[in-house]
Amino acid sequence: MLALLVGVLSSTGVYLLLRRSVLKLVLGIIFLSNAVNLTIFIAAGLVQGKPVFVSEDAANPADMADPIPQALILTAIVISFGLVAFTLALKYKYFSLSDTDDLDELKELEE
Amino acid sequence: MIALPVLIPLFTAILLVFSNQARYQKIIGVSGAFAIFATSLFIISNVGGKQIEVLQSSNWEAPFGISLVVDTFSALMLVITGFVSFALAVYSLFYIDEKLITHRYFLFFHTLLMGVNGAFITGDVFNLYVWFEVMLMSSFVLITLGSKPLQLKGGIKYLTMNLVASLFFLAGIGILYGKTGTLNMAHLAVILQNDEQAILMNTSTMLFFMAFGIKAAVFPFFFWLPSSYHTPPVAVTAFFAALLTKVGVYAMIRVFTLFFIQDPQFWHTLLLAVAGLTMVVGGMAAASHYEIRRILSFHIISQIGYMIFGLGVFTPLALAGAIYFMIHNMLAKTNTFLVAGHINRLKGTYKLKSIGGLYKSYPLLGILFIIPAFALAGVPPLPGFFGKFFLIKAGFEAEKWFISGVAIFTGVLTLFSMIKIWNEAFFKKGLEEVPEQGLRERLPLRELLPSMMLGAGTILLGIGAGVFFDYFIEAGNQLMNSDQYIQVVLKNFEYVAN
Amino acid sequence: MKTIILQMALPYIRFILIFFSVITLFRGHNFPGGGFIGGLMASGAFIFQALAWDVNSSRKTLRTQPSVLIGSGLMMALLSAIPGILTGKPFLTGTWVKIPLFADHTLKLGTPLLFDIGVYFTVAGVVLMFIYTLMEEWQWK
Amino acid sequence: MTILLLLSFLSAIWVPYMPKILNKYKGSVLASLPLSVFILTLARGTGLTGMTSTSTTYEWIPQLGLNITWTFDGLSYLFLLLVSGIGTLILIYANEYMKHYPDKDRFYTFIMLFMASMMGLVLSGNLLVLFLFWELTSFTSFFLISFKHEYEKARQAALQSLLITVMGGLALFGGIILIGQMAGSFEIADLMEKSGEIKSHRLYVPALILVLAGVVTKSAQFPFHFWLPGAMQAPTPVSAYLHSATMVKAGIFLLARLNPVLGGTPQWMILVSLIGGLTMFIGAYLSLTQTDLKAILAYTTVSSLGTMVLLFGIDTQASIEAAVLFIIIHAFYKASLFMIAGMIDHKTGTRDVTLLGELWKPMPKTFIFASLALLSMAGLPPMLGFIGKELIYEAKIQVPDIAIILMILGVGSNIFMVWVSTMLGYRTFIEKAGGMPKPPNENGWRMLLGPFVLVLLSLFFGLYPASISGFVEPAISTILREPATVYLSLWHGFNQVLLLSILTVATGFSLFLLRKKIIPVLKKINSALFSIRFADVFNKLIIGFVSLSKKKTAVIQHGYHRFYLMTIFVAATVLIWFQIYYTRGWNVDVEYTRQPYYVIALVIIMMGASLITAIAKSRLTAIISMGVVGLGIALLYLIYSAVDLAITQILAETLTLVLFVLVLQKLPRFARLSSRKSRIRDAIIAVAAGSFMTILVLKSFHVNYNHPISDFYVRNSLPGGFGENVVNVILVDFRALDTLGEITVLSIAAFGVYSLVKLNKLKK
Repeated sequence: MLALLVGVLSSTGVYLLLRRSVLKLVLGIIFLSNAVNLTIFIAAGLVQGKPVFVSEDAANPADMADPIPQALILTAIVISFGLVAFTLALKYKYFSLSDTDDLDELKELEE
Repeated sequence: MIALPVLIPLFTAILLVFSNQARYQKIIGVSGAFAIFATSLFIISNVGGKQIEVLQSSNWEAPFGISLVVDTFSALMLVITGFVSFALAVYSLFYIDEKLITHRYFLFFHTLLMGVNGAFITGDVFNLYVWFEVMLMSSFVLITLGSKPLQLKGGIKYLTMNLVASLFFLAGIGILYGKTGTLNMAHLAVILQNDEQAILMNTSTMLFFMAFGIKAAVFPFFFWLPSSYHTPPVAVTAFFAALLTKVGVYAMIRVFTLFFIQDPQFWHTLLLAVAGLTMVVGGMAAASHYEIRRILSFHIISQIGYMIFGLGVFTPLALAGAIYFMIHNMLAKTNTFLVAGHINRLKGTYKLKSIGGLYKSYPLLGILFIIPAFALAGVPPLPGFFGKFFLIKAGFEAEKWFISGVAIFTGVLTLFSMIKIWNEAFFKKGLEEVPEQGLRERLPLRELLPSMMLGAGTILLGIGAGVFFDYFIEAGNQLMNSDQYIQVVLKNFEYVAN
Repeated sequence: MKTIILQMALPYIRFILIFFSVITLFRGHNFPGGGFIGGLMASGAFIFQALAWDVNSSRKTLRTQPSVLIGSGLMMALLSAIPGILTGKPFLTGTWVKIPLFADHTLKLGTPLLFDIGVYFTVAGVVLMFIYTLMEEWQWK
Repeated sequence: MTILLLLSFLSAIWVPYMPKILNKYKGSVLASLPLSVFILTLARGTGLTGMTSTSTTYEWIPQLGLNITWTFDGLSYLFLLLVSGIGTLILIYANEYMKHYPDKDRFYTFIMLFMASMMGLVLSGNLLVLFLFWELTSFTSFFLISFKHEYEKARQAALQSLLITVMGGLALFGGIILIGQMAGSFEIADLMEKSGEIKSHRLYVPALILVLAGVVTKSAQFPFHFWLPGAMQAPTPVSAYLHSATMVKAGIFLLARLNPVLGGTPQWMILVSLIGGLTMFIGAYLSLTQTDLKAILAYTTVSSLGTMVLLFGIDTQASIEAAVLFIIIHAFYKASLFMIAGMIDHKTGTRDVTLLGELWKPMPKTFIFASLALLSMAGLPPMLGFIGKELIYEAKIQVPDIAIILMILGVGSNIFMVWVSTMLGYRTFIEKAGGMPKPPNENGWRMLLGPFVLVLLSLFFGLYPASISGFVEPAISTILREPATVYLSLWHGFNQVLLLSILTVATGFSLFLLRKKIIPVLKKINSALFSIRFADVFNKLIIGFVSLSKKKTAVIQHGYHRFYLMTIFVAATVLIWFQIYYTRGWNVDVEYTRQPYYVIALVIIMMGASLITAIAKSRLTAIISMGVVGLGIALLYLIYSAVDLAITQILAETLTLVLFVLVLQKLPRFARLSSRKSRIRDAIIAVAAGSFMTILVLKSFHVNYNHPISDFYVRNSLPGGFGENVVNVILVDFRALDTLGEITVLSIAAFGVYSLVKLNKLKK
């Protein structure tokens, strides 16, 4: 079920990336990165309702969710936040200089 | 000690945050670059071609903490990166607008360097991802710094495709972790070597391959490179040309020698096929263009093919050749871009059709161009020749006739495109036009200094191939026998199978 | 966005957000929270102000440049790497000092905490820089 | 030897920095260098018998068998003498000839470089080093040919010759590596030992072909002969030196060097003699219709080179004797003829034979030297050329199987040679002039010295042939690998060979007399048969190749950003599916675990939201539904025990939304930009890509829940890291380095946005 969700999310992401609008491009990136984060999360195994907090007396790893993927995803989320922010600014700048949202406009420069 | 190549650029970058005067930016930027170079020399003298040095960051033993590992391969890459980036830092003093420098050009320069060095020394897959991101983020900024429309256009293409690569990489890491439960490269190697089901890893291998393939700009994935490299200031392009794709190649060599070693027949065939296509397609494209930076950009792609070729042949000599080729390429390719920058400064354009007569007026520039150009074309005794020699010898020994033949043939393409620049820009009679305003009449010697440094490095690498060869073959051997790497990294960890 | 209510409530919201962000920061080692979350919350305080009034007033309250925040945050993170080196261990090695407070409670101060504070400042600075830059751009036109 | 070589290289660099006083005499000063090499070589060669060889080895990359080995034996002795001797004369000649050229420093630099490379080439005892110098000669000659680089023609000719020789060079390179692989060494001495092994190796034929490709291109053999006439764009001293006496002989030298290693097999014989024979005939034939002095000489050079190759191909003792002798003969007369052509050009301002004439009056000395050299070229007594030609005929007669064909080709091309020599002499010196740009006068001694010495030597050796055997014998025995003695004389007695000679001369001469009738016919034939000139074909090939590449590049690098992305995704999808297919990895057994109903509901909502985003027409809808997805993911994290993650996700999501809103105000609405067709196509690609992600995730359910690392983290978090929140401890302690990198990324992004947005302020 969740696997399917990943599939749908990444399909959406890819589809959006292939559109001509730059804004959709940004949305596509967000979707794809969400999908990938979820992939990591699922691939490492799901454990319900057992957050990883240890106290001094009990530390039985078998009872807990795996903390590493969480840390990884946290890092990944933050990084992709930075990237998205930058992309947005780039997009904004691109628009304000060229007055277009159309990615096909990027072409003319390559001969 | 071996963490310094990462910490110094970070420290430099922090210092750059606090000052916003161009003068301080310049001083700090260049001296930081020099410090990195010096450190890398120190490191290689320690590693010395035999040892592998490891540092467990945060003092958590591998595979728990993040291990930083320097073997000969990494050390070599560090040194050359240090050298090239020092030269580039000096070059940037003259070739980057004051305005961009106040906008912290050097900050991004150093964070890029931090990412690259980090990627070279890390022994942890996720950490590698983080360094990739550091590198990418800096390169995104650098490519768009200056906000010219052209740059932004190139920047969007560059950014999207590299982001996709990162996401592939991240997904690959996730799945890899899900299966093995570790992120440490050495530990991964142990687990995957002992796992008879390791063939199932192939999917994440493929994800890694695609991710690094995009970064290294190999055949079906190279589009971003030629469509963006000609847009930023030439110092930035040179920097990218020297480092970015090579990091991709580095990562590919690292993972394919260390832990993705299952099903070699499939992978090596794939790598060789990709290598061949990359060489030829890049070479042909380079032959057909008339804009210097575009010729050079396509040419990078072609050369990447050689490195992948070395990896695909997969013998110590082939790997040594690939590494040697990488290093030579970093020196020479960067230098050709620098010369392109000089030309632009003199003529105000990169279009070959409107340049000419440079040889007559600037013979020294001609020499500076001809050294890296001939090195790339494989003229003995410059290093391109030896690189090809190692690779093709290895290819023949492994009886990969066809692909070796392709590699030989591509040499003609390379030569053709280089001579084209030479003939058009230097030999052709200059156009009798009144030079536009703002163009320089002459080049002061100090601006040529970085090119001279790189040129000298190129010659040294060629003439001294015998002296350095031990390092390269040692690097190749270390890569082929991952046991040493594993033992050093995991020395305090019981890595019994399962 | 410039509603009176928001403007009136602002000082309190700001105070609460910053207060909680600091709490989150220090609690982070044992409970959900930490530098990231704290930093994001702290920046939230100033974002609200920028929305309620304008960027300039928010900048005034901040008293310093976001870039300085980023720089010092990074510097702290980097500094936390040094004690490890000084004690002959690899960099970033956690070094802790225990300060007995009262009864059997002790305050444990360590380089990871410093590191986390660095993260806090950096994140706050970064977010503010994003927002300020874009908002100023928007106000200019 | 090494010192002298180094000195030559250094002198090349020294050229521009010579003291001003020497400016006028640079050539002569530099000539002292090859002269001393010449004398030294002579001195060293006195005791040389055929079988002695001395070598010195310096290690370079010993690990791969690359050593700098200098071998001094009969063959290198002979070639060294030629290179340095003629080099001396050429430099003196150039001193005068180049006087008025503006960039003569560059000329001297490159010619010294070339000379040094050539010496290195003939001295190399290691195939790789030999190759190194081989390539250097190609490149230095590129610069020499393109000396008048502002002329399109010179650049083109230079590029052409470079491309051809380098292509051959690369083939040779492959061949050398193959040979090295067969024998396990690149030392020529070792190779000779293992000659039998190499010849019976299965890679022998490919290696042979590759090496021959090198020889054929370098020595301008058919069908790659055309670069040589093109190379006449170079200043005359260059033509005289490179394209007659030295560089083109490098191929011949290599044949001689490798004869003991590769020669003696049927393949060698057939290939080499066939190429040589054809070239010999075609070169001679084509020289007939040329009118440019240098072009005539160039084609005869092609022919002579063909003869040498042929002789090495025949590979008998007699043929090798003939070949070695002919190398000397040819070097003598061709160098002097080129120098003479240069003088004529210099003095009259043209090289066109139809314009030249009656030069014997103003230039008597030149005339004498020229006619003697031409005699040698025609193979007439009393010159050395005669002896050479006799020997060649003799060698050909001895060939068992293909003697008749060879005789026809050989006699034919010699007839042409006689014909062209007479014609050349007649039209230049005796016939009535057609109108020369400048009135001619006699040349100075520096220019005359070269032809004088060479012709004199040729005459001397022709009259006293015994005196030359001291030079050729060592070379011949080195090639044959057994002591050889050569008996030479002008008069062989009345035999078959002499008969042939007489026949040749008679026919050649009568053809000359009939030339007025024959030449136009030939020209017609040529224009019918050879209307496609090889050089043009080659140029067209290059142009065609470039435009092909251009088209191909335009297809691949078309500039449409989204098609790049599409290619990447399609390639990725194909690769992944192929790979799953390849490893039969699709049978994933999914353990169907029942998810709680609220999870299912959440997932369905998120799917719906993401679809809405994909097809949304308004920006706000798209962004809001994206927000829904983001929050949904945060909830999922929360459900599956990731509290910190959930909070971070929510905050990051919120901030992203804020940023979106900020940016959005400045942006236009979505326009419907793409057609229905392209949307469907994209949707298919997207679904394909999404499906492989699903498969990946499904496959990853194969987890072994054995996570030693995270267990360690959980256990050590409190005792070692003093924290109860393991995720946080990981972030700031276990894997703090990651976090360090991450905040760096953030900071860069912040500064990046700042610079990006602020910089245009300055612009606008």
